[in-house]
Amino acid sequence: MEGIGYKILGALLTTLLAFTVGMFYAGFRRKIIARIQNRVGPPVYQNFLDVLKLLSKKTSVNHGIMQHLAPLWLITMSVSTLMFIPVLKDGLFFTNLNFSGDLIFLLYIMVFGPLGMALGAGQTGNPNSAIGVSRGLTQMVGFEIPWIMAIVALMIQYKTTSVTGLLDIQSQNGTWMMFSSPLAFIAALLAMPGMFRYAPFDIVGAPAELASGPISEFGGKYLSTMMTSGSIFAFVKLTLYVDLFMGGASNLIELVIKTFALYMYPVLWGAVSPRFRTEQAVRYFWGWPLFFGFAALIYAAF
Amino acid sequence: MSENILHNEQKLLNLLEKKFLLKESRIIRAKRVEVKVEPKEVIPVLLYAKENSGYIHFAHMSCVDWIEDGEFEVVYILWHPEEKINLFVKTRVPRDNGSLPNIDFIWRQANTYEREIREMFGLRFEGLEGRKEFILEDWNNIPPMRRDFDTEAYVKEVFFHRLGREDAKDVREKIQERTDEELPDFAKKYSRD
Amino acid sequence: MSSLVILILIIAGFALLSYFGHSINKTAGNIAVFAAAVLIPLYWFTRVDFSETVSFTISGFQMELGYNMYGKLFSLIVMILSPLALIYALGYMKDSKRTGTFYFSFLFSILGMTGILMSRDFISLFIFWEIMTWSSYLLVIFLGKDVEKTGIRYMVFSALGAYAMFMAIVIIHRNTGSMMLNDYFNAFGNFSTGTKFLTGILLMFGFALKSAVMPVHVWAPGAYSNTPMAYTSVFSGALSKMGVYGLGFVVINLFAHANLHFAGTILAWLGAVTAVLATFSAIFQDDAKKLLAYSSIAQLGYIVTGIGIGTELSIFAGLYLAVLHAAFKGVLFMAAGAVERQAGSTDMTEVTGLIRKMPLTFFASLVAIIALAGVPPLGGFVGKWMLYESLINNGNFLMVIMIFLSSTAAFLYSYKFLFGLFLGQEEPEFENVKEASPLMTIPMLLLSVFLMITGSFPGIVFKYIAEGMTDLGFHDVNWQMSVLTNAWGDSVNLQHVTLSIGVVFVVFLIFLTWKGYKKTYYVSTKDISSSGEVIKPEDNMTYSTDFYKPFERVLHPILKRKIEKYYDEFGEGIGALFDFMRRIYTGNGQTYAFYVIVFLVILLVFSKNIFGY
Amino acid sequence: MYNDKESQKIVDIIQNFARKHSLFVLAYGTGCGAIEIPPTMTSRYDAERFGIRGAATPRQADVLLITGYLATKTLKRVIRVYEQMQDPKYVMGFGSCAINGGMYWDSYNTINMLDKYIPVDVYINGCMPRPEAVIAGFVKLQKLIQEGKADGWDRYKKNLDEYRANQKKIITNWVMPDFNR
Repeated sequence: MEGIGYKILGALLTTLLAFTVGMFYAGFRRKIIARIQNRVGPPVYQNFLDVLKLLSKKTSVNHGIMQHLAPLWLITMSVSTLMFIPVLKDGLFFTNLNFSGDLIFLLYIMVFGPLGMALGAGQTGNPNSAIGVSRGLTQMVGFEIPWIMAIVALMIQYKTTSVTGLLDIQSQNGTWMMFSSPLAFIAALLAMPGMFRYAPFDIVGAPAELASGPISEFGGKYLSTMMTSGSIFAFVKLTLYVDLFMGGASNLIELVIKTFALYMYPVLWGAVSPRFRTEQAVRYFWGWPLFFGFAALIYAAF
Repeated sequence: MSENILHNEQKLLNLLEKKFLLKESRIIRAKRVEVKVEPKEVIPVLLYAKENSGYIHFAHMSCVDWIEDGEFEVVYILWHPEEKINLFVKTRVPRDNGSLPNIDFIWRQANTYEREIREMFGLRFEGLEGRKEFILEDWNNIPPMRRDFDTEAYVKEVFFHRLGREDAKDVREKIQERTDEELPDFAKKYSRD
Repeated sequence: MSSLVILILIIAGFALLSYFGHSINKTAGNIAVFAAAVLIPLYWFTRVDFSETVSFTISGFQMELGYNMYGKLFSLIVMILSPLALIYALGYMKDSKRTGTFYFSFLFSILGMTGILMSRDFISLFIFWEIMTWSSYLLVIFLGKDVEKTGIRYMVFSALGAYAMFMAIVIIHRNTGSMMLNDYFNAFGNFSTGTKFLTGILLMFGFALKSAVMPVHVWAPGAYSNTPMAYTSVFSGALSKMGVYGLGFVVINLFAHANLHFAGTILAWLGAVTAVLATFSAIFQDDAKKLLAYSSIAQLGYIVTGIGIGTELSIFAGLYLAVLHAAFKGVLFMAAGAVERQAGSTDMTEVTGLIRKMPLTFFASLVAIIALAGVPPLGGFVGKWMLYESLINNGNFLMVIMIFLSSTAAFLYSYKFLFGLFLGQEEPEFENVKEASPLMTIPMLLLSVFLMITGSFPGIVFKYIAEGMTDLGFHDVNWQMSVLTNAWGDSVNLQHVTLSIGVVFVVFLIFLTWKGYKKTYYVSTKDISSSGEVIKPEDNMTYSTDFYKPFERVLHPILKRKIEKYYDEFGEGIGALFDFMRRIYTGNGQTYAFYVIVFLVILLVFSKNIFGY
Repeated sequence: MYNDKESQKIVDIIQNFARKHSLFVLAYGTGCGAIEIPPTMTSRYDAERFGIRGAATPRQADVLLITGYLATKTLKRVIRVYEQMQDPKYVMGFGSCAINGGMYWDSYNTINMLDKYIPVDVYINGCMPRPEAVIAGFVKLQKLIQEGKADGWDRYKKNLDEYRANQKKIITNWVMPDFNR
């Protein structure tokens, strides 16, 4: 029974960690973009205040059960995905359930949230939401392909499909996969900004065109749950990349350094970019990223 | 002003005078020509100006309420892009039950002006299409741009007024009342005294 | 008498009973149908002896009926889906005319499928195959819509398939002197290379046609969407699986045993291409029925890919997907039918916002769509996972990418289906739409419960698949109740998945619902933030026309033209190619049968001259 | 409860602190004041350092900025937007036009006193107020929120009948959805 207690405590701690780190990263992002634009910018803890404020809103409005459930699907996806990702290589608390999932499973569970979100956005009846969903799903088809190619290349090269297995291989070989299979890393890296939906790939929620798209009817506690989920999910994605390509992390400081370094890439790209149109974004993903994906597959297979 | 400069203007006037029965016509100044016509002559004059004289640009259309004469004066302003001349075609219709022909088949943008005039003055245009409600929403008073519409009374009746504005005097008078107050230093250089 | 013969007689009896019942009185007919829906599976589950074989000889041809475990697996699909569809049909066909013919054909197609799955020889297989084809043809033209195009096309393609099969059968008979399936499989290794290919490819053509694989799928979208929806769930769910059944034993028994893997690989590639192209077509459909029809083709593509690859895990995945596809596509076609019946249309640009009017239908479709999309924790994920892992283990990386592309793009049409019919603004036009009758919703809900259970306990299906695979030569297939394992030993524990998702879901559900419970307001879908503009009830703000325009623009430079057009023209081309056949085929069954017999005679007489045996 | 600081509970203090430092602004761009918002938000004046950021839709917003004169036709939309916002919500009126009609005081279609139609928490005077003044207004609003005095949303609900009467005086054809919180 003690094992289960530890597991639950570990799961809670992991969630809390992901939330905190994700929130601070989002705060840093705002700060960095502000500095790039020669502004002071909000304090780094600003996103905590935003979430708290939204949570303390006295009313919230929904258009039906699917909208009520949409943030729930999102956060369920984020937290469950977190449960199946090894946050630290050999921590007691942070292993969670990662022994019972693998990469394909992670790919699919990551879609669970956006699909629910899309259903909720659809129920609001706001045309902007539906347009945003249509764009978002189209963009997803774009970036998933190179990203999946990179992952399949890793799986074929190292003959394992589990994240833990890939981590073990990296610690056995003593090298990171970004060096041992660089082509896959490049493909995955090029696909990454699409996953984060920062500029130039912020076509889903484009505030100036779509009035923030799918989330345009969500406010109060719904929006705060979504922001929470978003920050957890950012951490999840970064951790997954670190686990796959950068050899994981054996303590929290290493994890924070690696994820932050990785996080800077979409953030800095986004800070100086305008917005793509949807078809431009997909064409981008089906250009060089796809080429590197193919190259990685061929490199892995032969 | 030599005759030479007004050559184009004079040529236009001559043409129009020859072809149409104008009530009045004059050259206001260089680049400004004014003709006054009967309502039924409006379409021929405008068509002639557009097709034959090169006044292809429909610049504006406006309406003046001559309540003393019991008439509306509608002004069509045309523009000749090469000769750079404005042609003012003016016509007068009775305020009550007057109507003008619709000219949006000549220039499509005239439709917008006509709908605005219809709404703001209550002047009828024969055969004008489009929704009755254009700029105003749910307006059930007399058309607001007519001079018999008492704006101030309407405003006083419908809207609230913040105290301090009740006299509605010119701001300068208010300032005048305060001349004995000490002005701050930075304001002194803008002072009229 | 043997239980197998009794089963067939029972089904035939019920078919006649419901036909005559309906010609007397609708109620009597409905009772007969309901009895059929209850008694046939009851008899099958309790009384049928699966080890029994019946053999008899008709004019020199030996025929044999008997179940093997592989056939039993597919019978399970038929015996579970068809009764539910029958019960659904009671609600769906309540106000229509000629119901007698409908139920007669329906039950006869069940008879055909049951017969196919218990045939141990080619003659009875062929007979039952034709019974199935005819009865389904009658249902395709039942509504009288678009008979010229879809009906004739279905007939022509079915006839082609039948010819191909028949030719194969004749050649096999020439070579082995026996009509038994097993004799053929055993003798296959000794055939000459030409015969191997000829028989194999002809059989594969016949079966692939029913499972709508890429070059010969043209009949499917029209036929699926023109049939009454009550039958389409069976048509797409079970009847197309007969093709998969055939492909399964052809590919595995022949090619795997005779080391002709590349033929299977070609089949797998065809499946993958089918999946991608059909998915792209499905995305741009505006009619929900057409969308589902294309989606069926795509899903059958996955199944064919799995079977074509021919490894243990991939066949397992293919068969599992076949079972699951029957369930979720059954639900979806039923839901589309329910919407069609209640709201009058399935055009997704017209129908919007039925979620509050038809919550049960929505729930069932939601579950089915999640299963279709392969998102955990529902059953569809299991099949997708096994398929991917088998492809990756096998090193077929290009095929993995194609399948991935197809199933990622499948999210687009999955969402479009739900959004188009159930979400969006609620219109006064559909104010009075009511939930479908319990006769229609209960089958849907039962199937969706099945889908939910398979998400955490897929073992209940694995059991039958593992049994069935022993007949295909895979002994000791490993399966566990809720753990998936691939060839490299990586695994997914589904109970952990379901548990963690469930716990997180419930925790946050409580948090979100309880937090400020009294302050959460419901507002109508007309109350949206639209720059302060007040939306009138009759204004429809739903964005449903050209829903995936961005995606269309993306694909434009790749395909240079609209995909529907491409498909249409492809279909037109095929149609024109067989235009002369329309003159030969009058479109009724008798001439068709006559031609088949003539063809049979010609083949038997001249086969030596033609093939040189 | 919100009358004086002493009676605030600890929860309220925390909530008000968060609300004060996180103002999502919906700029309803009427009149000339809309052009003052971009410089306020961007590099020169950088309102984001106070936690002020733009929101695209009323559902997410806290503060409604009325940036200039309001025509009667626009007022209808503003009321709609205001009612779509989620409590607690604040309104800031910009410039003399929002305060007393400004230079449009005697126009037949421009309202003169915004606070008769929706509750205004902070007015910023000027014609137009410069970004410094706007920021000063935000700071004032933050102070009011901290003290729990920015209770316009509460007043609106309590005096809904009065506000409705004023609104219906102008908007003769009243076809808005109900506001029943």
